[in-house]
Amino acid sequence: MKTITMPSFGADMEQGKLTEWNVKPGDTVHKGEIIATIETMKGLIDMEVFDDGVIEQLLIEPGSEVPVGEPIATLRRLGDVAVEAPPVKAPLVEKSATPLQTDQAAHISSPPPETTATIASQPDLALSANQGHQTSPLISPAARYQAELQGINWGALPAGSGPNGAIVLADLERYIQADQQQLNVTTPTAAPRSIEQDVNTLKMRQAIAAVVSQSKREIPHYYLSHDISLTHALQWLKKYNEDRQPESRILINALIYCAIAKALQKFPAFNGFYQNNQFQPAEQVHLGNAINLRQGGLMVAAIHNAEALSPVSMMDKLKDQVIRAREGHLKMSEMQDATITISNLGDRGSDSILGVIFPPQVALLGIGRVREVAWVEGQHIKPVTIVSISLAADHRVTDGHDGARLLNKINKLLQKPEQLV
Amino acid sequence: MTTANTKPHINKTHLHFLLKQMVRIRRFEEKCAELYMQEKIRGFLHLYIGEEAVAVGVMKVLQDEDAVVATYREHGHALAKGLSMNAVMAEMFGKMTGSSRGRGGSMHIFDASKRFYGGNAIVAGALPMAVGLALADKMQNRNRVTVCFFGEGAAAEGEFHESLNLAKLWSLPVLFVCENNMYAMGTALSISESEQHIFKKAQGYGLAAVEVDGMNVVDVEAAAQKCCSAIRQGEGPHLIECHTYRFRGHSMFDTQLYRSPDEVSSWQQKGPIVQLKQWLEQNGKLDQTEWQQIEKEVQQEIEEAVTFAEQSELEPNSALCRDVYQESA
Amino acid sequence: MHNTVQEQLTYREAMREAIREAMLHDANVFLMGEDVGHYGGCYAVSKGLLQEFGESRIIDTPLSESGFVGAGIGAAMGGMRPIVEVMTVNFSLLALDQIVNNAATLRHMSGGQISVPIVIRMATGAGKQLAAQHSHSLENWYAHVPGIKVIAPATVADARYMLAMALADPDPVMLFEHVMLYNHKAPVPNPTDCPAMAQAVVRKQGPDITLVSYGGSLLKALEAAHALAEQQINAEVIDLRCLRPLDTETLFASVNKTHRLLVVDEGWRTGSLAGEICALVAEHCFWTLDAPPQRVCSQEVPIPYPKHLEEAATPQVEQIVTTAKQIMYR
Amino acid sequence: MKDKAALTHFLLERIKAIAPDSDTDDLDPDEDMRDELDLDSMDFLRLLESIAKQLNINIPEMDYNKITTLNTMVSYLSERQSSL
Repeated sequence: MKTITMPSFGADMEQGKLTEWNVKPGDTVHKGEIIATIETMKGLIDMEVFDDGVIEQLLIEPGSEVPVGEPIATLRRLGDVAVEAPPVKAPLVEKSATPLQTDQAAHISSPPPETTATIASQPDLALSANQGHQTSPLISPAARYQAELQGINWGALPAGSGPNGAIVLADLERYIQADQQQLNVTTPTAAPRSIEQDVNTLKMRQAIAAVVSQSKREIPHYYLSHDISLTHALQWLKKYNEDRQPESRILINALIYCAIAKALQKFPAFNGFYQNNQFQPAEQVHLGNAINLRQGGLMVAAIHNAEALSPVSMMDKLKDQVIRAREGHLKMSEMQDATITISNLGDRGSDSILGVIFPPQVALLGIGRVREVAWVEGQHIKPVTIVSISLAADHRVTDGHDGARLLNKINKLLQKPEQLV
Repeated sequence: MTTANTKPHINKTHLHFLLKQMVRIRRFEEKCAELYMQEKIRGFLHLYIGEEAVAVGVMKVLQDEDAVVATYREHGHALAKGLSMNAVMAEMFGKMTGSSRGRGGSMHIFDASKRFYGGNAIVAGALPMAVGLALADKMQNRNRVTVCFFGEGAAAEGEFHESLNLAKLWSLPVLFVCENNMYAMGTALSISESEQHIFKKAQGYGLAAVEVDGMNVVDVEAAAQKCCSAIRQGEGPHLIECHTYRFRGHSMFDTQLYRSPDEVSSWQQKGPIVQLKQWLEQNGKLDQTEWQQIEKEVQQEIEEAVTFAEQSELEPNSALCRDVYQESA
Repeated sequence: MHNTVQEQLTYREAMREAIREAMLHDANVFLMGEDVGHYGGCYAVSKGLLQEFGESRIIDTPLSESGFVGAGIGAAMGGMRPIVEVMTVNFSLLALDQIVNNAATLRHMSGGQISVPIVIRMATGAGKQLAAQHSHSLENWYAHVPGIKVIAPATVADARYMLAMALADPDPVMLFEHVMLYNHKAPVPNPTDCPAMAQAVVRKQGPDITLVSYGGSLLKALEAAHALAEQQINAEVIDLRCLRPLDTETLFASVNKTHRLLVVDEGWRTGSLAGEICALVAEHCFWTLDAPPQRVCSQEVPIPYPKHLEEAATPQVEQIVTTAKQIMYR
Repeated sequence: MKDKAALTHFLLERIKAIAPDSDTDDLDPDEDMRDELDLDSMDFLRLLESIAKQLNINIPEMDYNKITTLNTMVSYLSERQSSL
């Protein structure tokens, strides 16, 4: 028997809300199958199962929000002996819980009643949500409840207008409104945004804020940048794409990613995790692809074993991942275990990017805009399409010299695209 | 006052009835004491042993529709008023079949159908209630008597005085029966009252009040007959002070430091049962067979009551809060 | 003239009308108490009733609170529907034994056999400079006791129609009349102006803060709500009406809406009904509270005689407004 | 689908599907479409995939510079369709 627990999709995730079960007790499942959808600060994530087996019990109901590590289901793996089921945890809805008034529920994003009841009847759960903050701000129960309900990290909110700076409902509403206005200014959109969208954006901003703050606090970054001519790569690409339907074409990104993955294989000091004052290199290269979400924010999804991928498979992965990320259907394994992150501003961004490392990783590679420059080659100046690839790396693990060698290696690989295949 | 109703009709059957009633109460309570030791009965258990003549004598002259309001020493009154021994015993056991559904225990035996209104454990607290019951009868033109039993200790409470005054003021059909057993728990009447004749206090409020030998069931019955008759004639409240004695402690946990064993044994010698039994034997109205028959029948009734109580169900916890208010439909 | 001026009724007259109506409606109803007959009632509620119904049904009692309250209990057990008037709540303490040990317990103690359908009326509260033995608000003591019901009509309509509900109730009902309400006037009410006995009523709706009150404090709470409205605080005012059983449904619904609670109660703060309401709200509405529940109660002092001190000792409008603003963080 | 209006409608629909929150209502048909709508190369490729599948028109990379605005893309597609 195996207990399936609320997964952690990141070090900064403390709880998750089960929005949907895709299985029921008695269902046979296979490794990798999606068994549930989990809502996190970062959005909806599909949860996969890691063993073949039969679902014995579902321990929580959709709508329940539970801390990471809390059992949510049990699985009888192949070979496990069926045991008598322990008593099912009583439904999380308690009679004593006072349902919110409907008029109140209406202006939030219609939470399922179970959620309301669960939080109301499990103060410990709500408490645990912000344990990480050593100096939690004062917050009224109502504001806190609303914050929890909307997934807002109230621990990170500024002082409110209540006594001793306590955050009260009015502060929370102002905060959400302000955030909404800001979003409306920066992303001109036709349709009025739903509160739910705002809340998701808010959640994501908070997650990003937490991660980058921690990174900049703890990691001594150093930065290098290298302009790389794409002449050869583009020539190869042009030829490759020439006779192909759009669905089979490859974008330059796929080549660059392949080059990076292969280069990292040679420089493992940039690929791995720094934890407990120690660097542990990873055996495979799981490229974390920072995907810009159209509605704002970004997600990092890993491309597993990237060093082994051809440009074609790399392209397939990238395409699939972007589409799923924008629909909120990434798998949790993709979210969890990137060994290095690539931040790609795309072909329409700035010339280069000096990024922030995503802990516990030790490096981040930034890909700038693919652009035309005046390029000196020998005694000549000629127009050349280049890309600036930059490196932000953890000085505790590597030095600038190592970084320069990594970038050089990427450059060399991109000059011989045919070898990437 | 008509003479026809003032004297009890003394014959063998009548006296055997009185004797048996007193034996029922005595043996029942002896069994209760035993069951108390075995922890089958808990709470306070106040035994009436020694005072049976009062309840039995008074109750003999009552009719079914007359009301009785008693104290926490009320097992005898309940049995004499006609409550079944089964219901009273089951109440002691706290069972659902008890006269108060087990909610009252020894001190709160009720039976509205028998017009037996407790089982009241606040000294003198039930006197105003008895006045009210009589007031209702008067207002509704019902010719009924409400009998209110209380100990001499109640005479020190304000409610005693308020009640006697109201009853007389409004000329209500109440018979107050003071069971003067000389001790309010352990406090002797002599050290608690300036006027130790309770009936005189009643006379002060204008009530017709008498004192009788409370150990003599025939005397008690005669006095009660006379008073009730007058009350039914519309002559207002009466009071009888019965001089009696409890042979056992106030409750089960009483070391009786306040009285001497000699005093107890001297009263025991003139106990109500022994007194009547001796008189009957001496006058050839009770033989050994008849006595044994009484004892046997009583024993059987008690055994049945214990079995009934033992076998009855306890109220489930889920029903805890019933009967706080009338259940809404 | 009848066309232009709507007919008015005082609280006192409404209560008298209620008693009259009950007596006319049911021959088993009678009124007894100190000075209810020849004197016409200490607060003149029963004035004229002796002449109308006679001494057999309007009964002057001696000063024997325990005796006549107990007699009322006995009469109720005997099939009557007594209305027992105790002059003030302070005097009712002399009948506490009858009310708490008998009226409240008899049904349960007898396993459900005995009903005590009595109504015990009494004046309560401060405001008439009657000092420390005639001014207290001890309703909460009775509301503590299972087996009795406690009501506090605060409006003319409730004074007019709640008595009939109390008399129809099979259980003992304590009815509290705040002394400052007797002269309060309102248009002659209809029975429809008076909802069920145990139902709390929202006297004024508002989204910002819930003011809970009853009896003599209701008018103060309403006045405070109007003052608050001028400062853009729109308070909801709940009249509890029935202190036992409490209509928690109405209470919680309001607090869940406004997220803020202020209880106005003329009882002393320590161990008050206001404290009970705050506790209930803390237990059941914790996650909707945006501010700590607060109370405006009487100061911890026997009510003093001088007017200024009496006012200082009891809840006043200004204090309610100030406290409400604090709760609003304003 | 030879009607230019229908083509325009089709394209905007597809763009909406690929980039749901892009503000196609305010799109200037003569401005660079990818700039206006913030379409990256992946989005653009997906648009071309749709066109290939639904209109059966394969736009080669060498023609990318002919389809930078909505109007030019519509014209381009219209021509290609008529030449089919």
